[in-house]
Amino acid sequence: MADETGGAPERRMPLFRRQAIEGAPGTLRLEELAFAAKFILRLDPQAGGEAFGAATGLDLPPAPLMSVVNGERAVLWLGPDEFLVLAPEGEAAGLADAVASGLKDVHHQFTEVSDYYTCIAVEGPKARKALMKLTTLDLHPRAFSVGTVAGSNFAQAQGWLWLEHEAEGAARFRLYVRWSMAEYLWGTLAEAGREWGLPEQEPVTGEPMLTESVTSRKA
Amino acid sequence: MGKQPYRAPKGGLVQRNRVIRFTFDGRSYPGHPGDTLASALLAHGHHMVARSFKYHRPRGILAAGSEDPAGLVTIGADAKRRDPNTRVAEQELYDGLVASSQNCWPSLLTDFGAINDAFARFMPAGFYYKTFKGPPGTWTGLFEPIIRAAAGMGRAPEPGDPDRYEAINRHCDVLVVGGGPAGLMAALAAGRSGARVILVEETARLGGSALARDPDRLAFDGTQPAQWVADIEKELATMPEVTVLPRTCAFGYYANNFVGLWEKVSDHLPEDKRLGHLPRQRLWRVRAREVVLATGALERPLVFHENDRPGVMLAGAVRTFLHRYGVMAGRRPAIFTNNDSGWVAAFDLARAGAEIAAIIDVRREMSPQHLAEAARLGIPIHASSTVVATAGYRRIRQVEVRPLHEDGTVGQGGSKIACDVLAVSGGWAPNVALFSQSRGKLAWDGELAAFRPGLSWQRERSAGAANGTFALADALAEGARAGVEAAAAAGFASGDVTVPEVEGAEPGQGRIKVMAELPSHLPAHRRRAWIDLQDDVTAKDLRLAVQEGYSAVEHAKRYTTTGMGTDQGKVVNLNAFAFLAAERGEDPVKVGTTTFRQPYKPVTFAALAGQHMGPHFLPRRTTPMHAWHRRHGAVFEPVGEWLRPRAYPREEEDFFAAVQREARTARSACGVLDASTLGKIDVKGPNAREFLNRVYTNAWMKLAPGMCRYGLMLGEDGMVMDDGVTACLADDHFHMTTTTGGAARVLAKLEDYLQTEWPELKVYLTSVTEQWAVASICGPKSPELVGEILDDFDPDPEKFPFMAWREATMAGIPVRVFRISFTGETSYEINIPATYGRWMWRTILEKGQKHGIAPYGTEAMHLLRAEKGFIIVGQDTDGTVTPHDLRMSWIVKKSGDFIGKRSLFRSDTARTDRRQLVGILTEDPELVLEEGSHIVARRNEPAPPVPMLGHVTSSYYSPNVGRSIALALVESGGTRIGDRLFATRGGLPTVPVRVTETDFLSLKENRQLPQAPREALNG
Amino acid sequence: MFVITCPYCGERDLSEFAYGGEAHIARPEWREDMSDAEWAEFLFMRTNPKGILAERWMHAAGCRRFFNMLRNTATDDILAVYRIGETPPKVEARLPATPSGEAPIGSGNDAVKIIQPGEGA
Amino acid sequence: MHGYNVLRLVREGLTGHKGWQPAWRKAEPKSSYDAVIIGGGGHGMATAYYLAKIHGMTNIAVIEKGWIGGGNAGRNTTIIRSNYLYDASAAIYNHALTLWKGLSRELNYNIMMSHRGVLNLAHDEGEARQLKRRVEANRLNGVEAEWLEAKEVKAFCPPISVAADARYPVIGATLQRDGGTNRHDAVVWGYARAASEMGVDIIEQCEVTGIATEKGAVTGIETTKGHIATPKIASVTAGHTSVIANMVGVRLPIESHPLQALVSEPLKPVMPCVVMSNAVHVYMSQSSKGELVIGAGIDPYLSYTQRGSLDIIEHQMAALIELFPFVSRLRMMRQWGGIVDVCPDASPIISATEVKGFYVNGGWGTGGWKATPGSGHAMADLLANDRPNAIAAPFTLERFVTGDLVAEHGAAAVAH
Ligand SMILES: Cc1cc2nc3c(=O)[nH]c(=O)nc-3n(C[C@H](O)[C@H](O)[C@H](O)COP(=O)(O)OP(=O)(O)OC[C@H]3O[C@@H](n4cnc5c(N)ncnc54)[C@H](O)[C@@H]3O)c2cc1C
Ligand SMILES: NC(=O)c1ccc[n+]([C@@H]2O[C@H](COP(=O)([O-])OP(=O)(O)OC[C@H]3O[C@@H](n4cnc5c(N)ncnc54)[C@H](O)[C@@H]3O)[C@@H](O)[C@H]2O)c1
Ligand SMILES: Cc1cc2nc3c(=O)[nH]c(=O)nc-3n(C[C@H](O)[C@H](O)[C@H](O)COP(=O)(O)O)c2cc1C
Ligand SMILES: [Zn+2]
Repeated sequence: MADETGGAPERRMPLFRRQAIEGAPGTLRLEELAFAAKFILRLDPQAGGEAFGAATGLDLPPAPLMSVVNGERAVLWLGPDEFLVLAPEGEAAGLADAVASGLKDVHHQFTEVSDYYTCIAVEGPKARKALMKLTTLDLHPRAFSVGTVAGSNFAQAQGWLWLEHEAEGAARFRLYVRWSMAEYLWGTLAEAGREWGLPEQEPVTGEPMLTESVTSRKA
Repeated sequence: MGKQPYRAPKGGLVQRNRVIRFTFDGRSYPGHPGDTLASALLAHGHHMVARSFKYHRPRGILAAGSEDPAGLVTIGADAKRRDPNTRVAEQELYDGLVASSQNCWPSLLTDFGAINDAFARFMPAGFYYKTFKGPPGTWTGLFEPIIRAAAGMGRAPEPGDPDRYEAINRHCDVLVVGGGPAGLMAALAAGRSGARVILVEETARLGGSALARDPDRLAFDGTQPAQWVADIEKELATMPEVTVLPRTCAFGYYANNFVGLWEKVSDHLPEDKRLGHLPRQRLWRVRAREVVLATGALERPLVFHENDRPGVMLAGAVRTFLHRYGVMAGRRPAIFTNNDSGWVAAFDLARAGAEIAAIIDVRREMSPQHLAEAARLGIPIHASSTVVATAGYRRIRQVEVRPLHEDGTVGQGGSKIACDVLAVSGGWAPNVALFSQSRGKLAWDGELAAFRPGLSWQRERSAGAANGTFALADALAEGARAGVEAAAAAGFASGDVTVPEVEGAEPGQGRIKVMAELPSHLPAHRRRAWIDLQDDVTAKDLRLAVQEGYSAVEHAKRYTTTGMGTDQGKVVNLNAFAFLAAERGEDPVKVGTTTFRQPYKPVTFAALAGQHMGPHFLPRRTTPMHAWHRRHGAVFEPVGEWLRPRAYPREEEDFFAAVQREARTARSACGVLDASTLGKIDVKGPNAREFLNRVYTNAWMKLAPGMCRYGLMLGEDGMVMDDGVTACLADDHFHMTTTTGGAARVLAKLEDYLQTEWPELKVYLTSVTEQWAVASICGPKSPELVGEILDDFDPDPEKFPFMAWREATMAGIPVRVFRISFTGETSYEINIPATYGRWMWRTILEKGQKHGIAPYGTEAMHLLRAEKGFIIVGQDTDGTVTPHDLRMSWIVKKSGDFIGKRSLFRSDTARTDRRQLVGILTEDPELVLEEGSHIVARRNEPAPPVPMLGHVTSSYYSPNVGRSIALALVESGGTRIGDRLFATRGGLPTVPVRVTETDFLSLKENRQLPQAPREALNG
Repeated sequence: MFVITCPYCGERDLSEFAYGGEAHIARPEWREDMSDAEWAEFLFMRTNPKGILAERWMHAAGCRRFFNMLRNTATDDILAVYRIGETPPKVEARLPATPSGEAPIGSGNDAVKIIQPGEGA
Repeated sequence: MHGYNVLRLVREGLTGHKGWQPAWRKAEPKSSYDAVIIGGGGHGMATAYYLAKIHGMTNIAVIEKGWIGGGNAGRNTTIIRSNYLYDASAAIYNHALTLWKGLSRELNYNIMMSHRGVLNLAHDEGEARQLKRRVEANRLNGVEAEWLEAKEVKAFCPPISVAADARYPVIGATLQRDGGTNRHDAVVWGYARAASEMGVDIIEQCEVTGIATEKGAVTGIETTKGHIATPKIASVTAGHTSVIANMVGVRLPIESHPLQALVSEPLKPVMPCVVMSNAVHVYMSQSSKGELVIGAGIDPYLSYTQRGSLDIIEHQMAALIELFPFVSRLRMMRQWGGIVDVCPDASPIISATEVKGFYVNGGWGTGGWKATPGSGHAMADLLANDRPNAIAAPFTLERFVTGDLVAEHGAAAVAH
């Protein structure tokens, strides 16, 4: 029995301590986009793309490195049989049920990763340049246009980068990264933005460690 | 010291109207913005700035750029910002710059190390190989410290570098290296095509050699060089796809057109002006479709007796100092040359007001125009002559010139000519370092007597002087063409560029007469003709190398150390190769070159590390409960990329006491562990069971939904690689767990098998490690607690048996609860979506308070599992341990294949006398063995080698068993249960131990354990 | 650092990939009578050619697919990429002229340093 | 042998150094030899030297495709130690260490054997456990080794950072005091000089292009300088071991990887010893000339190009700065690569093969320099007597079939 004194469940994203930060006007902004429904879909698009569409109303991206947006839902290509399905918070259960029943007869896997990943929005005219300090992807507009998705390393963290939107030279990227790497990546991105005036971020560091080996002191 | 006695009355690109100050060896001097430290020192007549490596000879400034081998100083007032071995010719002057000489004691002028020079004849190349060979230990104990103290150059800085660094990635269509005339044209041409272009120039401004020309005697389409450059720069600035990077050196040309650039962002700024938001230096990691190398040419010195004095400078450098920096290297220069370029330097100097002491040319025939001009300027000419000696200590003051005969001997007579600088030119050589780094093959050009780019390997082309095209008009045209072609090759139709008309072009170096070492009246062994000025390698040393058989170019380099200094022989190597060729009587192509390696010039370590330092060095992966752990005094340990709490010592409690308390609480009341870091993989598909069957050693066909099973995973070599519990979620759906450190490896391996070995299996894998925050609650009070925190949940261990799992909710939040245990205690692992992890953890601790709950860390976890005899992969195994060795044969199925199965049948792996995992109890229950202790058969260790039976893998004081316990891998361990063996203790007397089974808790229950006295528990 | 063309994602930097070793070494099916030597051949023995090597890579930071690649280990030229299960394409390579492919004036890469007489420029 | 000593140096100094002779004869191949050693690196030279000196076989040749010492011998970071885990390894590496100690004198060539001590750092408990196990095994095997706590590490090597909040704090280290470094080129030249003096032909710029066999036994080699008959061939070719073995169809468990190293600009003494760290993947020492000599792990892919990728160096620099903060402003002066022959168990192969008369010494991977004298000693014995001696026996090819590996991954460390 849940105890009255326990307090209501609170949900926290990995970067909940971090406020959105901004550099000089018209340069760069970072923000954690909290709480969205996220799923990894493993599916052979040939075999199950239609069924998936019927169940969710979502098309699979027609080609590698592409995304499909449908209202507030989106599907991002991660691999030939792997997709990231995004939806607003609260739609997770419904989506899961729809997929489970709609793809009953198709070999697939639909795994909730809403909490596995968080999303850092990297936006502004300097977004491409800031990200280029972290990744070897070619983010030039000629090579990375709106809608493109790519998995890569961002500094030492693997992540998925999606160029969601761009207007008047200001790009809005979403960078999906696993929970445990979020603080590291936030700090690295903020450091990359120092050039444009992003405030210095107190790094998560300094965990006390034992500096002697335990095994010898046990004896 | 207000005056700058050697500042030319006019000219130069320095801001003459602004004076900034710097100090050298404690004395303050004025200079101007736009100066390098070299030009500022020369403006004061300071030639001697350094000491050489071996003989501590006075060293001046030979070249005007980063190729200078000689003028090295230490920069920085603050020991934390000290930059040793900085080239004065490369360092830009800033207000407040502090420079000091190095490799000398007590001072630059009075250097005790110079005694070496007196003994130089006993210290030829490789002398140290022939002596200092006392009995073992004498090198380390006696000679080495002396040699080492004498060697080296500058002193390293103190830790605490206050500067920031960063790395940037860039892709471009055309990378142009070198901002001289050729590079500028290439960048312009490529830029106009709309291609993405990066133009890098190592020095502070674009223009290259055009800035080393008399601006009144050179014009591009009628404009002066600096203006022409500025115009181009302006146009480039209007092109959105063009990036111009001054102060940026292309230092490394790697595979697939990956080029490393090193930008000095703020090294030229006064320390208080270094902008906090910008890094000190940047590494640009450029991936270029096409590269244009327009790195110019480098002038080489001449090799003659006593050619190493301060004041002996390259003629081109003298010109650069004059026109670019407005500094007269000397008032009475002598010129010594083997080609025409020395002459034009003389003319420039003469026109600027110097009194030319002489032009000494080794050639017989010279350009009539030059002769006429010399006559007009009243310059004395010594044709077919050579310098045979020089004089001067801090600075050259005289050269001795003798006639040079056709047969290569020198005549008698000759003259001593007073001078205050000797400008030498041995001819120009294309700067092919980057080309060669790219794997391009060099071609020998007999006319230039130098190598030039031959066969390209990568998508690159050379242009201008770098390509051996020395005539300015040709260099411009070639640069433009290279830009157009490179853009076209990258898919961009050319913009059109018209090559400017050049007025005042120079004829170039003319016919060059190369002599590896200039003749002298002195016998060879008395001559001291320097080849490598930094490392003190003379022609004599190279000759000795050949004489002793170290004649291969690579042997000669290593034997004499020629070209191994900080300049990597940029301007001196060619002389070394030519000398070897002459000595060996072979063609230069046969002799070859040493390898051009990265970097083109030394690059700071920190720039290479970029921003990956300090807090950004490596990720610290943390769980949703991390902040709680920190607030509650956890001590952490790195586990792979993760940081995990090791224990939570309370005030007045040391680490060991904390671990004992935590472990005791976990068995007597209730403990909770943050197990979120365990790897978790969602496995789904019709063939999921078959897949598990193949990847684990045990059978999975019958595991029912709602139940879990432990599995061991092997490598194909049969050795234990990972373990973990897998839960059956549905008939075709499993939740697999792996070790924290093994998660990534296991997933990659499983994908490998699915994608490449067993594509027929319909199974999908998705990592869910961080989807779930996991609290592992154990202890007698755990059922009660779990019942309280979960909604309508019956935790009764009877009804919710061991190795089952259930879905449940916690305050309405769906969770998965696993009845699995790594401690042997009643346990519940609650998995909750990670965003609730923090809340769950706090709730558990809050609600657990009345049950006496304590969080426990990894150390107590290790201890608890050891009490039960459970293994930790990586601690009790080391990549050489099979399941049978762990005496876990029960987990190896008999039928069917699985990863690693065949290896278990190899003759060695199938042995029954392998090391096997057993329990070890010291006869003294208070004594805790060290992990890593060895097990031996006899009490007394014989002389080494001592036969070893095994080693202790895990060892603890167990508060719950009430004594020390240990696990060990022991030869034939399984057959030794009950035996008495001995454990070593690092040289202390061995201690007797008993071999036991591994489950110490059961042993205790069955009263098979000697107990420790009570008070030990409080220790 | 190579640029590797992932058959799914296109050109990417080497740092995104994990190396998978020599390709086309099929795991033998379990057989009671398989000899230790036969198993050792699968486990350990490698051709390790100086020349064209068929090797496996995984696009670890990207699509996580394994694929095969032909590379000339004497030069690091990447010659082809192809998917798992496909047969290696025919390729041309700048192969070493002798087993080591290295000119006598040096070792290692020295062979590529200078155009020797008789060698076309 | 023309002695090398101070007196002679002085005498030659006074007379213009005209008396020095070539250190080794530039031999041209004879038509046949009793044995041929392929590979003029450290191990090949040592093999030749001990064959001549101990086994009296002087009608032998070392065939080197380039210049002697131009392979890994000329590009390694010269870390010498013998603190390996298993008895078999301890035996060979310690044997080598013993030989190193007297080698300058024995060869009459100063190889600058500097016993400055080697620290292997532990950054977490797992590493500490492994290292302590190794120290104890070393002690029992008569190998000099000790465990230092972090404070003692700092005292022994003051420039190191032992900050408690480092990403990978130093929690201790093993120290082998008689480990250290030496002058790699001098070793090759010293062996060459001594071997040549005893009649061994050292044939440079001669590449072995084929191996002739008859009825499963070798009869000679094909080279760029012609055919040479011989009944015994030792391949001691490090990175090229597979290339040679492929000539006779001998399959080996070896893969050739790039391994890089780099040096800083020369500095006055700052590093008192050798420091190696597995977890952060870097190691450093300072040479007699003053450069910091720095290495890291192998590039992950196979390659014979003797060059690697920049990102290895970037990671290595970040790690180095973490460990030695004072180096951040120093500069990399030169980087290079070698080709290392890696075995699955990180232990070497010293073995006869199924082809009679064809012997292999290889698979030393990233750490064979330290074994050079021991390896040559054992290899010479194998060649002379056609059976492995006690030291070589555990390192035959047989172990890959039986599974009796000498798994030294832990002890082989980052790169050695
Ligand atoms: C960067 C780097 C750092 C290292 N650091 C260390 C260290 O600190 N400590 C340590 O113990 N070990 C270290 N090693 C490993 C060590 O260098 C090698 O294990 C060891 O030197 C190999 O033996 P060798 O000297 O005989 O090899 P090599 O010197 O490579 O000798 C092999 C010779 O065979 C020749 N050859 C090849 N093919 C043919 C042919 N067909 N015909 C004729 N000749 C041929 C080659 O030209 C070469 O000269 C390092 C290696 C590298 C690359
Ligand atoms: N007197 C002679 O015989 C002689 C000889 C050689 C060159 N030249 C002159 O050289 C000119 C040719 O112009 P050019 O453009 O080919 O050469 P340049 O020397 O004018 O320009 C080369 C530029 O490349 C830069 N550079 C070199 N290496 C670099 C690197 N790694 N990274 C970044 N920048 C680097 C240099 O700082 C320099 O500015 C002509 O004017 C010609 O007269 C004359
Ligand atoms: C221990 C050691 C120290 C070295 N020190 C220097 C040095 O001081 N200067 C230098 O230029 N190269 C130095 N090198 C590198 C060599 O110049 C060379 O790069 C290396 O032997 C590989 O040869 P390669 O570059 O010709 O392929 C050193 C190499 C080693 C192994
Ligand atoms: Zn991909």
